[in-house]
Amino acid sequence: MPGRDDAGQGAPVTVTMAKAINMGLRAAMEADPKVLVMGEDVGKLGGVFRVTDGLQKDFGEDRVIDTPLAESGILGTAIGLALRGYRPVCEIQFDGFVFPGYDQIISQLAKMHFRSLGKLRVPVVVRIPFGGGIGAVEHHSESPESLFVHVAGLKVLACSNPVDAYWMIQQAISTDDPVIFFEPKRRYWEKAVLDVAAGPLTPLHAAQVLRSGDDVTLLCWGPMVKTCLQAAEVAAGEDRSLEVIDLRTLSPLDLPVIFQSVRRTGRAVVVHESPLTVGMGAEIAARITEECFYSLESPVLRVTGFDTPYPPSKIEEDYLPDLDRVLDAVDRALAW
Amino acid sequence: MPGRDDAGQGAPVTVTMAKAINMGLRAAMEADPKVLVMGEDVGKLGGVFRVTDGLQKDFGEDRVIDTPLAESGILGTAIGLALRGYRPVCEIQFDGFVFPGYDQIISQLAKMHFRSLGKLRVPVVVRIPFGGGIGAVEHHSESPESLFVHVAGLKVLACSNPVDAYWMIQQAISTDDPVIFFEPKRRYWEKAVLDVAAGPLTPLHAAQVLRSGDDVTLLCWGPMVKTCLQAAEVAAGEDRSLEVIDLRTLSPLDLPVIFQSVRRTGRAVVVHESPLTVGMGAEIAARITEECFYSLESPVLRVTGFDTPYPPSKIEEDYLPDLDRVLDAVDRALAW
Amino acid sequence: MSVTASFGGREGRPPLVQLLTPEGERVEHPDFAFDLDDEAIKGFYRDLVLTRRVDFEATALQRQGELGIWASLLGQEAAQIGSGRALSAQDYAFPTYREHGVAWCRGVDPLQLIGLFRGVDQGGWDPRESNFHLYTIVIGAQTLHATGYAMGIQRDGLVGTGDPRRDAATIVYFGDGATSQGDVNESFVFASVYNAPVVFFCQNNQWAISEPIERQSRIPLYQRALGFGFPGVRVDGNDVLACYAVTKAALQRAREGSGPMLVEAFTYRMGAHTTSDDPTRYRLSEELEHWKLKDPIERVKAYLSRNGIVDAGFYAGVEAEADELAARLRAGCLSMPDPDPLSIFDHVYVETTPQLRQQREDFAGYLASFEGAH
Amino acid sequence: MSVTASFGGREGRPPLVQLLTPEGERVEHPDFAFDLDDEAIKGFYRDLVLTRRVDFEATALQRQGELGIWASLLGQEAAQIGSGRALSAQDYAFPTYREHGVAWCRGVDPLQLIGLFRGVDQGGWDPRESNFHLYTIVIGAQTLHATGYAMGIQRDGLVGTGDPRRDAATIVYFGDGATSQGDVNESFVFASVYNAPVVFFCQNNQWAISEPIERQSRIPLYQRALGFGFPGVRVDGNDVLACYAVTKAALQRAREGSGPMLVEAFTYRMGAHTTSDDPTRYRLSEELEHWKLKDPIERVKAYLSRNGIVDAGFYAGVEAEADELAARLRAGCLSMPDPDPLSIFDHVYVETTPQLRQQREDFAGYLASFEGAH
Ligand SMILES: Cc1ncc(C[n+]2csc(CCOP(=O)(O)OP(=O)(O)O)c2C)c(N)n1
Ligand SMILES: Cc1ncc(C[n+]2csc(CCOP(=O)(O)OP(=O)(O)O)c2C)c(N)n1
Ligand SMILES: [Mg+2]
Ligand SMILES: [Mg+2]
Repeated sequence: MPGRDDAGQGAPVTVTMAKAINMGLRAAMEADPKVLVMGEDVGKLGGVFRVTDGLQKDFGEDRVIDTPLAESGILGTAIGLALRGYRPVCEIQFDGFVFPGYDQIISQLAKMHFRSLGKLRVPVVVRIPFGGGIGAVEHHSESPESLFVHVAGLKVLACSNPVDAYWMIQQAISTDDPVIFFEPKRRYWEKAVLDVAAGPLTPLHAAQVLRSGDDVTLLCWGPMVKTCLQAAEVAAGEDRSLEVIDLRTLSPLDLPVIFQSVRRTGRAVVVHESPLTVGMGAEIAARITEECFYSLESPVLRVTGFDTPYPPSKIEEDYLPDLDRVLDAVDRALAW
Repeated sequence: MPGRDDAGQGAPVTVTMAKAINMGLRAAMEADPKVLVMGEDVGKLGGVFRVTDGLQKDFGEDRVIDTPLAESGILGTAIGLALRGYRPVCEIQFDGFVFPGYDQIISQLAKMHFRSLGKLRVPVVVRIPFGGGIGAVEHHSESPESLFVHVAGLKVLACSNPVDAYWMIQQAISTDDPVIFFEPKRRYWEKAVLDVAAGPLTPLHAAQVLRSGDDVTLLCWGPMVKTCLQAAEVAAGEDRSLEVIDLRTLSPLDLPVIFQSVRRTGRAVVVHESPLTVGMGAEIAARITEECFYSLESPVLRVTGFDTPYPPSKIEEDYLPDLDRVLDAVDRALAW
Repeated sequence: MSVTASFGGREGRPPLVQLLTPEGERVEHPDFAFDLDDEAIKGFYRDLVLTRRVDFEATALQRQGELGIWASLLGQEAAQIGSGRALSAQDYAFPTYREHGVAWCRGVDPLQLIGLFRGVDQGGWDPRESNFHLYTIVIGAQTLHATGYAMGIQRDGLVGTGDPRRDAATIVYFGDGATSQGDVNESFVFASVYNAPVVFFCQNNQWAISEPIERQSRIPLYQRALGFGFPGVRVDGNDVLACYAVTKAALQRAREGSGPMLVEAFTYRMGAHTTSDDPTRYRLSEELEHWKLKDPIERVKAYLSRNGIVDAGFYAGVEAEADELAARLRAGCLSMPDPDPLSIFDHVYVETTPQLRQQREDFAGYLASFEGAH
Repeated sequence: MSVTASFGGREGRPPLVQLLTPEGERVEHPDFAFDLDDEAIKGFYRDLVLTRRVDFEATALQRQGELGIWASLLGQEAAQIGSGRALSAQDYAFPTYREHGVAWCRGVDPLQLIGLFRGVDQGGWDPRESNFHLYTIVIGAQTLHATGYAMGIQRDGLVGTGDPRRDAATIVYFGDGATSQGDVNESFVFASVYNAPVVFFCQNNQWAISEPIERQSRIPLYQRALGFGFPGVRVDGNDVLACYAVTKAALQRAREGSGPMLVEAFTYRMGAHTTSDDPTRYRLSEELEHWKLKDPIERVKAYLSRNGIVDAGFYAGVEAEADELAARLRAGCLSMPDPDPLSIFDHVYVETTPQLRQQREDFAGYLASFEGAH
């Protein structure tokens, strides 16, 4: 299972998230010859983020496929390959470029199993580097997760750290349902110690309490996890005890973990990069309110991107939720 | 302004919603030579729902354009036409077929004005017959409104009756922002008396209280308005006073009207056909909870389609929210 | 056989591969030969007649309110039976919503098709058994699935092995209107670049609902393939022998590793687009009269009769079989149970989610609450 | 001029329109002639050099951390200047993200391009003034905009009037990779079906990031047009004279009402895809060495020098102008103010919404709260 170059046989290694996903892909490809990697520039280049680095060299062009520049084509042929028994892992180069292939995801990938009364399976994983914070130009910093979570038939994940990423990508690939796999691109270069021998600590569709606290629950995923952990750290200095939950799985949501926390804290703040309106925060807030109505001391607050396109990179930092905006919401929740 | 064939000069006429939209399109085309209608089968056939009936005969093939069978092409060329000063009204044949053109809507239509720092305008209207209830096969019964409301730069409307439809389509066409215009297809044949001389009673981005009540606020749009009005009628017989608000505008939402009502009733039920998770109901619930926290006697409840694809038509009635499910939610809200 | 891009001659009238004239005369073509005997043609005749009868019966059922809608294949039987019969067992076919004739060839019970249009399911047959995919309604989407599936066949090492029982290909059906979709053109790119064993079978029935072919292309559609670097050929879509021969050649070529080919079956939609459609709004009845003279079944009948291959008893036998089939379909349709409402929640996922399980339970409870009320 | 589908001869080596050899020799072509004088060529030289200098300076600024990214046009100057100079004032151009040379021809201040890549805006120029659309980053999307715009020109009655100051066309730029996108192929369908006055200008620089042209097509790209029923031609994309002549002919044809045409400018991306890219990972340096011999600027210089059209002073003058331009760009870039954070909320809509106004106010208040804290 473990990636062979760097991880050796089980020795813990310090890796970036990009490398961890690379190792996860490698492990999945070694474990199952039906696993394919496909997308634009995933071959020799190893992807623009180098997540597929070296895979074509080792697994060949038949398993690591540089595709024509056409997202609908990538996803549509991946569905065909899946129908033939393969397990394609498609890379979408940047979040903003998934939309030319949206139809194949929404109307085909998500519905094929249902349409066939369960006879057909299309275990396709769609990897999408997402979110802002890398100073990129337009379309390179989108957070479209709610556009997928709304769609029945898809499972949606977002990793936030190298260790999770390594395991989650493998778990996603072995899932028989289609999975949209969001990778927070500005965290690609964050490092952690990965012990592949330790095995996955967390089941796939489980949220994880990364920091316990009593006053307010912070709910986050992907790039915002680090932000929230930092906020909790700062808050601790001001004698505020924040619980930080990394949702990890956006569809399905791990609601019991969320409810349990909020019932205790009585206050929740959801933090995400994508625009406020009909974002994931809305769903989470609505669910919490329905389920924990009498436990709530304040409405669930949302710290999100604005209801605007991602702005040019020079003012992107103003768009992206940061530590201060999270703390501001925490203050508001506590003062309600 | 009024459609000439049937409406004469201002005499009130009984029309179906399909006819009312047809008249609205005609009026807009007469008022402004830059208005174009384009889509699949909109010419001689008059569209599969006959909404564009007779327009090509009267305005010619240059203004009522039968397009090649390609939704991205329709929307992309509409953007180009808008850049050249035209006001294209695109018909998407069925809700499920908008997705091949989703990218042009999300990444181009919605963002062109922003991207150009306000210099470019793309006043394109995208008409989408939406929702179930006509016994159709797959992809002909989708309710994708939240996939558009989430996207900054678009305005999103849903009409529910012939009179509104007549005015709203004209207001949408004269709007300089891109508009996604949802038409509830199972209400196309419902009739009402339209008095074109009366003028639009309601501004475009305003919700409308269709029935006043004190106990629970029902929030709905498009096809669900009739359902909710019926529910309110039945409830009245059981001494329950329901307020029914037709939202009409989904982006932006007319929040003051919603808040005002819920502050009074203390209870709200949002009703929509599309799946629950990250649907419009989530957003409306989250907003109400944030704004009316201390007025709420119960959490905002949601009566929606399930988190599944639209099922085959023989069991579609089970999927669609109906009067009983609305009343069931009202009971739950009151019993909270 | 030599199938080359030269079929795509661009000057003058587009060449049309024909092996059986509307009058029922066998003709030769330099590149494509019909390699079966008269027994096979009798079989085709039976296929054509039974398929048409399925179509008639389904249309009648729709008129009587038993189906939500029906998409008739009237006029396109030869294109579908000819191509469908050219498939090997191991080939995989991807249809649109109109391929009832191909379904027939693949052994799918027509009752399954009726079930779909009745609204009891979205495709009840097992594509893995019949190697016939579910109907795809979003125009063009299936062309990419077929291409991907063909790429899978390549990866399975089942192209060019020389073993005719192993080498496989896919065939994908689509209409003239579909050629305008991005997906179809992307599938041409992928198939060409990877040299995938896929046959693109376009039934140009000259209409996309109300839009004539001129709204999709200003040149014959088979020439589209030239722009992507693989051959295209136009075949008389009302000639079951030619459709068989050309498709077989194209499949053979694909299985051998020579890559994709576009077959344009030039035919005519003799009926409405679907039972919801009203073609009198947009086309002249003369056009239909003209095409009636080219009826795909009549010409086979003429061939069989003229050459004394069959007697009246044969026709009567097929007719009786058709009557029996129609009766079975009608009875089957009328006795088809509605699905269980709770099946809405089945198969959304291979592994369902807690939320969905909850929704199912809640809805079950809700439904049960009414039973008490009875 | 006769531009026919015959340019798309499918046998043998694809024909390449060339009017100036890499050695700087003028050559003739039966179908395309360069109709300007040496003064114009001097102007082209200046354009080429200044454009390259813009590119160098921007690349340097990026290396120094002043730009987020830069997409270099190195090697593609002739394709862009040749085609850009062929445009009439009333024509409208739709670029990708790499058309700095076309922008130059359209009078867009290069500082505006630098602003975009610096991240201060997403396109600061006014397309209505320059008839040069904003850069489009989603591959291929703009081909449909150009086609729609051309359909608008048709509706304005500005095709085939015979008045060269009124007749108009659009030109749309895209890369070899883009030809695989559904949108590009759909634009071919629309343009062909409506006979829209649009020139499809494909700069085949032989790479789409790391993918060689073989991953997009197995035949020369100009032949794609044949599949859609309009002519395609391959021009030497490093020959500014040929690019000018062919584009001008194509535009003229479009303006006259003869419909779309595909121009494939066969060129080479001499630099990295963008400053974020590392081409050593996927291509051999020999390839680059080979293409250096075909440099688009060197051959114009050779022509001018060899024929004694200019003296050293001319080159020095252009060089000085380039230095000045570079200095201005650098200074302009460094002094470019960051946008106001609150501008995030501007121009989301023509008519903003109450919610957005509220978000803006809230954020303004939030920002102000920090000012107090200083
Ligand atoms: C993406 C998409 N857009 C629109 C439709 C609606 N629609 C169904 S069939 C059809 C016409 C198809 O014409 P063609 O491809 O020629 O096939 P035919 O029906 O003639 O067999 C249209 C527009 C659809 N199913 N999918
Ligand atoms: C729809 C879409 N997918 C992916 C990308 C990422 N991307 C940017 S440029 C590029 C390669 C483009 O190649 P080509 O069309 O040949 O143009 P070139 O950059 O060579 O000028 C890719 C894949 C994108 N911008 N848009
Ligand atoms: Mg057709
Ligand atoms: Mg390129």
